Amino acid sequence: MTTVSLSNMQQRIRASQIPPVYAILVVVFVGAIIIDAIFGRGQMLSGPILTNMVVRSVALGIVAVGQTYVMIGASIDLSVAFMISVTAVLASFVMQGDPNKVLIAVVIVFLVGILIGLVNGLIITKLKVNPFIATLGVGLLLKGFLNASFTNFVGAVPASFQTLGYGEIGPIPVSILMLLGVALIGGFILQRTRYGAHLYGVGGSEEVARLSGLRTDRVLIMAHIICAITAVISGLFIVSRLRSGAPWVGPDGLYDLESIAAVVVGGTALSGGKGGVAGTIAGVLIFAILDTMFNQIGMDAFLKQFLRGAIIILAVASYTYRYKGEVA
Amino acid sequence: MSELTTTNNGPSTWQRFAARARSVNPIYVIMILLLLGVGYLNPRFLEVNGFLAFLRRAAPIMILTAGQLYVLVSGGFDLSVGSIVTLVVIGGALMIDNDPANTWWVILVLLAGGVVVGLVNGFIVAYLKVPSLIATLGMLLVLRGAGLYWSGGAPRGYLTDNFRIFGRGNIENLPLVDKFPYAVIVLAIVGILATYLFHRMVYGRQLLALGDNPRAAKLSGVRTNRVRILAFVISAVSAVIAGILLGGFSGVNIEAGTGLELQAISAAVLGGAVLLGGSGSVPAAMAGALALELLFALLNLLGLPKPLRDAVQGLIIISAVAYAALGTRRSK
Amino acid sequence: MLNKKWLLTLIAILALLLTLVACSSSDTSDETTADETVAEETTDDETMAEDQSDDAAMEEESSGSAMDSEAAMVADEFFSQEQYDRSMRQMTMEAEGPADQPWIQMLEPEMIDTSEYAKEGPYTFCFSNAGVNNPWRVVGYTTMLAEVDLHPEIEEFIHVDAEGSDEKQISDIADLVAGGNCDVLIVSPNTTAALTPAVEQACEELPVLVFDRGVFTECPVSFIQPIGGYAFGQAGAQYIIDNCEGDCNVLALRILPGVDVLEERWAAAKIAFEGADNINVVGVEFGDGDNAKVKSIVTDYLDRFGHIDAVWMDAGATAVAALEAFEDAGADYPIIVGEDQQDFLVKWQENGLSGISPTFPTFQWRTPIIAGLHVMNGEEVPAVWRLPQPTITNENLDTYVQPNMPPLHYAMCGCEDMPGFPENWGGQ
Amino acid sequence: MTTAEQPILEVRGITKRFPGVVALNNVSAQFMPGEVHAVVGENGAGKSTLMKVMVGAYRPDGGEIIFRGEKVAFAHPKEAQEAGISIIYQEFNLLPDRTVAQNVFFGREPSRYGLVNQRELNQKTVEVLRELGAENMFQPTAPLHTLSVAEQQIVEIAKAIAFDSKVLIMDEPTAALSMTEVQLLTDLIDKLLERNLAIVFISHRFREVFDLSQKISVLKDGQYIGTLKTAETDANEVIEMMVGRPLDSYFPGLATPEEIGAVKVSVRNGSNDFLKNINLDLCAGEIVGVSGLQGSGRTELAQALFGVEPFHEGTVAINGKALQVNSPTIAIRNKMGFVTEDRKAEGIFPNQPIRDNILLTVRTLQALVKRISRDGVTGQPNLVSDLSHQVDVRASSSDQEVQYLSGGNQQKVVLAKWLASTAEIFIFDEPTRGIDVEAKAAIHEMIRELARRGAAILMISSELPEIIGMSDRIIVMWDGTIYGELPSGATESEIMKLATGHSNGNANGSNSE
Repeated sequence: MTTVSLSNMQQRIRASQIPPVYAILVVVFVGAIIIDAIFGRGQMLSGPILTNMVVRSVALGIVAVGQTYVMIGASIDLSVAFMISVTAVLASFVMQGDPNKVLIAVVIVFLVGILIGLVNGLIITKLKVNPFIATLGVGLLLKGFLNASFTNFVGAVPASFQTLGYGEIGPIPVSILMLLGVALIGGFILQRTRYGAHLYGVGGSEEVARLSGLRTDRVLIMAHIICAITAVISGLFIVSRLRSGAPWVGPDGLYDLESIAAVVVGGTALSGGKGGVAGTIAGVLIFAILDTMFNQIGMDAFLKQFLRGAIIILAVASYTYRYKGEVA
Repeated sequence: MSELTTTNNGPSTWQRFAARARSVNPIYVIMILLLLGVGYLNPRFLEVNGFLAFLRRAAPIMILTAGQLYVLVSGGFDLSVGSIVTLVVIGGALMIDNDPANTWWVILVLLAGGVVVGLVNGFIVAYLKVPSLIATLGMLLVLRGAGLYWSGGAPRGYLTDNFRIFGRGNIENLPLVDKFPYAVIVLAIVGILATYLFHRMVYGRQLLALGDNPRAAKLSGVRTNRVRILAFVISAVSAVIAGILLGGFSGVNIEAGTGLELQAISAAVLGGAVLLGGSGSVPAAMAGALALELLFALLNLLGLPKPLRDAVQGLIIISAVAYAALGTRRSK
Repeated sequence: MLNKKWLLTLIAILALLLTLVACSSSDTSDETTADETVAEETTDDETMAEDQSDDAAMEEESSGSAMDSEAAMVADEFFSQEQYDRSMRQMTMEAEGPADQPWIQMLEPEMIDTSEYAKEGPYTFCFSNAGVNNPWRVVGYTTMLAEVDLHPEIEEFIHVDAEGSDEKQISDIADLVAGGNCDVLIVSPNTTAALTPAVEQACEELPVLVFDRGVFTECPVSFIQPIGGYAFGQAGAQYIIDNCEGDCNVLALRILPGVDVLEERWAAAKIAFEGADNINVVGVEFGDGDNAKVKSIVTDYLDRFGHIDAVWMDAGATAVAALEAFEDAGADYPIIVGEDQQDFLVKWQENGLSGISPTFPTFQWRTPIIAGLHVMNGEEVPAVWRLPQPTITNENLDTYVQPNMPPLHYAMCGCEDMPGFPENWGGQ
Repeated sequence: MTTAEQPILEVRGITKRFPGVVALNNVSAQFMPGEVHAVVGENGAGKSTLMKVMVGAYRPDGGEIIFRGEKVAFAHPKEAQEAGISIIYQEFNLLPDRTVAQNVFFGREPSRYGLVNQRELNQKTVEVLRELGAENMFQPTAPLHTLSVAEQQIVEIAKAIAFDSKVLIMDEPTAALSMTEVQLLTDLIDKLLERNLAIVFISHRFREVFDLSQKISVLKDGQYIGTLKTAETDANEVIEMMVGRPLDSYFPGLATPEEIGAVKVSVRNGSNDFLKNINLDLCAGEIVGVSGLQGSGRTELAQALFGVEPFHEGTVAINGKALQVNSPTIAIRNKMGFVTEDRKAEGIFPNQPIRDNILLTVRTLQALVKRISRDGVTGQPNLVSDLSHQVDVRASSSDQEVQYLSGGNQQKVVLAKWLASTAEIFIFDEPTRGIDVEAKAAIHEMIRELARRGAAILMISSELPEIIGMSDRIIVMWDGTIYGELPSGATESEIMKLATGHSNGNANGSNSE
């Protein structure tokens, strides 16, 4: 009996599923504080800087939660950057600074986002197009659509809407609460709902899921819709920060590749079936810590880029290097 | 091909012709149709000189696509090629340091650098087991950062004329054509070498096997790491060559390679390459790249604005892959 | 299987329709903007053109559509008649201050009191930079660092690079403000509209100086900018109009939309071109500042129209690539508008081109540091520190050609006498 | 079991056509509760198609399915499952990164408003496992990949019966199991029969068919041939029905003493992470059978010899020459060949034509920049067609991609690949797994023919009749060691005693006749 309960305990720890990326997160955080203390101004632990560090990761964090869904489903979404742009532009275009139009604008951008997610999902599941190509193509379509329709910042969001980006509830910025909310809901759906279980299954093995009676196409399409929804939320956050939307806000933020990098650094495999939101948030925070530290020590932007690339490779390699099979 | 059948009546000539016609990669048809379309709007494209000038412009992306194909067939992606192109242009200018005498060793150094980058990419994928999408994405950032850091953000030094001749110059006063771009000669050499290595040499077959079933390839004696790393090296070297041509064509520029990686992947896919490996053709991939360039030229001649070109590109690559995917399912 | 095929076709058609709809709707919106912002002679020109022969009509039509294309459109928020008039006026004025130090010259200054910010040294200057992602910004930033070195009372200079991302720059500014170390915040905004709220927030905490691109707020202590885009655009366009003989095919090359400085340049050029009857703008294209793209665009236009007589550019970085397209096509050099980059100046000089270089001088990167010190000393600064904007012409070209400097060095850096020149700028 | 009962599931006149083929032609059968009903037939006879029609994965073109007295037409396996018909497929259908409980209830998690009730999920899983007598073997929260193959098979069955199934269809459930594990399955099936389930069972292994079933139905070329009571028939009769003619003998003869030549491979004290102290000689002309349970180190032995997971200690000599076989490449250069267990994952290149599949190994011996010869190698320009004839690949052309071939033909292509490399030492790991009777015999004949020509052969098999029928010598592995060696003619019980780690006495779980 004792052995059973012991192993039970071990399994509980394993089941509590603290992703290994948190070890990296702690190392990076401690390392950043030390480096900042030596080379920078030693301010990394001050409240406003820490708060700002999280605010920095809100836009990426939200869309990365959605990217986690598609990647658990063994898919990928390269169109999120342009979805963010579409949302930002459309929202400010519809609102035109009028507080009464906020609701209709939000409804419209969510509908558009869901439509784009649906199209992504349909192309991948029904037309059997590789998700990389499918979402790359949809991204190009959106880019064309955006640039053909809007070449500038268009419209504006009303000041009230900017609460989303700049407001605070007590000492905590609204944006952080929003990220927290998206992450919690995202994690909850994955871990606690049937849909989450099904998505892990579809990503782990589409064949198994199909034979278990799942409508795998629907599960995957749903994942793409969820991803699109997070891109829309992210876009709304960005437009509230920028006051107005322009076609380049998404691609300029590199939200497509960075969200994928954050998800993978967070421990979700490109091949799908495992991982989770908790890991992704850690991945996003790692980037934010590095960004803040680089800023604090006045690191050259080019060197920053160099190190960011190297860190992505090393972080992922730290999970993968023991693997014995072939990887492409 | 009847040695295996027990009942062999020998297909008629017509059947053979039909079978062969069906087996022709549709990208060639698309390419020719696009060429005719472009030629109709601007007959200069159908003249030898006009076409050669167009080929010169398309040469870098075609070479890049040929290299990318190797990695795609192995089952991976190489997203770092755009950064390599940029680094070649910036680094070339820095090292040449305005002295034409430096050009030759600089070109050798650049090619060697390409080999190194390819080796590193390949090593990260083959030994550290990092999926190539992530490994080369990381490398993209590393190289872009390195190039800009090296140059301090702005290229220093010119690309000398003897460096630029490959991308820009012509052999003058030839019979038939009054000028023949060096870039087209480079393109032809690279194209033939890449095609020969892939389709006529042992390496190509091992690469296809590796992309098709890596585990089986290993157990059949394919030295998978070596074959995989070589694919990344070929891709990186092709990017260096493309960079030399592009730098020659357009001069020093820090934006030289931006976005080329996705264009090369799209082009290879248009040419029938299957993502995640096991199938592809070098000439078809290069035709895909040319078709894409022709498409842009066509849209431009039609006076369509640039944004629409993005949209059309997106639409076409989705349709091409969907067509191929649905086609193979039907034949099963 | 038939089903799937239909689905494919359906989606393809849908997507195509979507893009077409998007395109046509934007066309209509263009027309309204064009009507509002641009003088009305255009419409007359077009109606006249339609009466002409088929071929000519074709050309005129394409020219008309070029001026109506998205790339030619100027958004309302980027055009201000008042600013336009101001620029035109200032171009002909003499600036106040020493002529050999244009970075401390000013035009029509309205001085304001800054004694509330006065403070004992040493100082910490903070700089939120949109990016050092192009050679112009690299030269500027190098010049700024040299200026900082000239002033020992600036003990620390904190530079944060937003790498071309609005969202990142907003966070960067918040970081700098939160850090509480900065005595002065200098901002070079990535985009005008997006950075406005962040700058507004910073203004509440410390003196802010904005330069290069603007913001939609007057809260900064001083906004430092050369005369501006209108002057730049107009100077180039006017040169083409004045020097073009007969009917003139002009190709306009822009970098990217949405940056006020660049929008203003085009707006002024558009007005100038539309007011001239010898100018036929055959195309307005975005080249993304990419040489290969620009070269391809120019080559395509040479193919399409046979001859291009002048090239107007909103920024000179790709001027050499545009000229090479003419060389490679065996065409005569056009009248060319460039900028003060060495590769262009050298080419201009070597080939004896007919050209002009309006500048957006990089010496403006010195001014914020100087202004910041004024503020720290409680001295008056202009609310808008309008810097002069010299133009390089065929006459004064030789003084700006510096063979020892790298090809993408900007001649108008005002840095020749600074310590570390020319090595720190990449020269020899 | 009584025959007076009504059948719980019945198919009447089922016809299913695929483009160009009639997969099932007017097939009828009845399945009784409390009975194990084996369905046998050669590959392509229509067994799997019939199963898929029964659960709604395929829609029949004719005929009807009667379940519990009512006509049914399931649109999807899930509907069949909800109605009470579960199916276990040949390959494991489990998710390695999910827990046991998540796997057992995958697709039908106990939930309310879409939220999974975790406690109920685990509780129900324990209940299902208890019914199978497996509640103490592993926890419901254990990640699946931590379980052994046999335990995973239990999860698979638990998954199938977690619903209140009336009919359980098993497509080759024993293919991946070794003998004791088969015994475990037998016990499980007894438990299921107590619940009055009807079990439909497809297998190529006659041993299990005869051990487990009460009835045997035979399909041939999509036609229903007949149903026999297991107790009243024997293997010969069934085989005759399956192939339409009597097969004299399963196996070619053994080697004569003079056919056995010099030692080709010699391992002394070989050890690695999985294997301990391996001593083994392989001689030219002999077939050495390797028996042992799943996890006993059989496959690891093959992988060590072939350099996939090389020996860390000890010596290996090939043809008397000592060398380190650290990679498949070295093995191949020393004329070894390895026909792996999992053809799909380790043997074929599905998207490549037959010719390139066959020529790949010989090409790995060449320089990467050597020019290829399309249908052969330098000096043997027609190698592909020669070998295709030799192993009798049935295909329209050597251009055909291997994915479109049948399993037996794919295996022949794999064999041809190793013949092309002129290997002299062959390792076969489950060479006839999932291959029908006729192709099996052909492959057995080919293996023997290789031996006659002087090759040394190591043949791993879970099927004792195959081991006994083919081997000139039998080694039995247990716990990573060679636990014993038996001469040809050993009995199954002798092998089992060694395989279970008992050199004498009653082996726990052994299965004597």
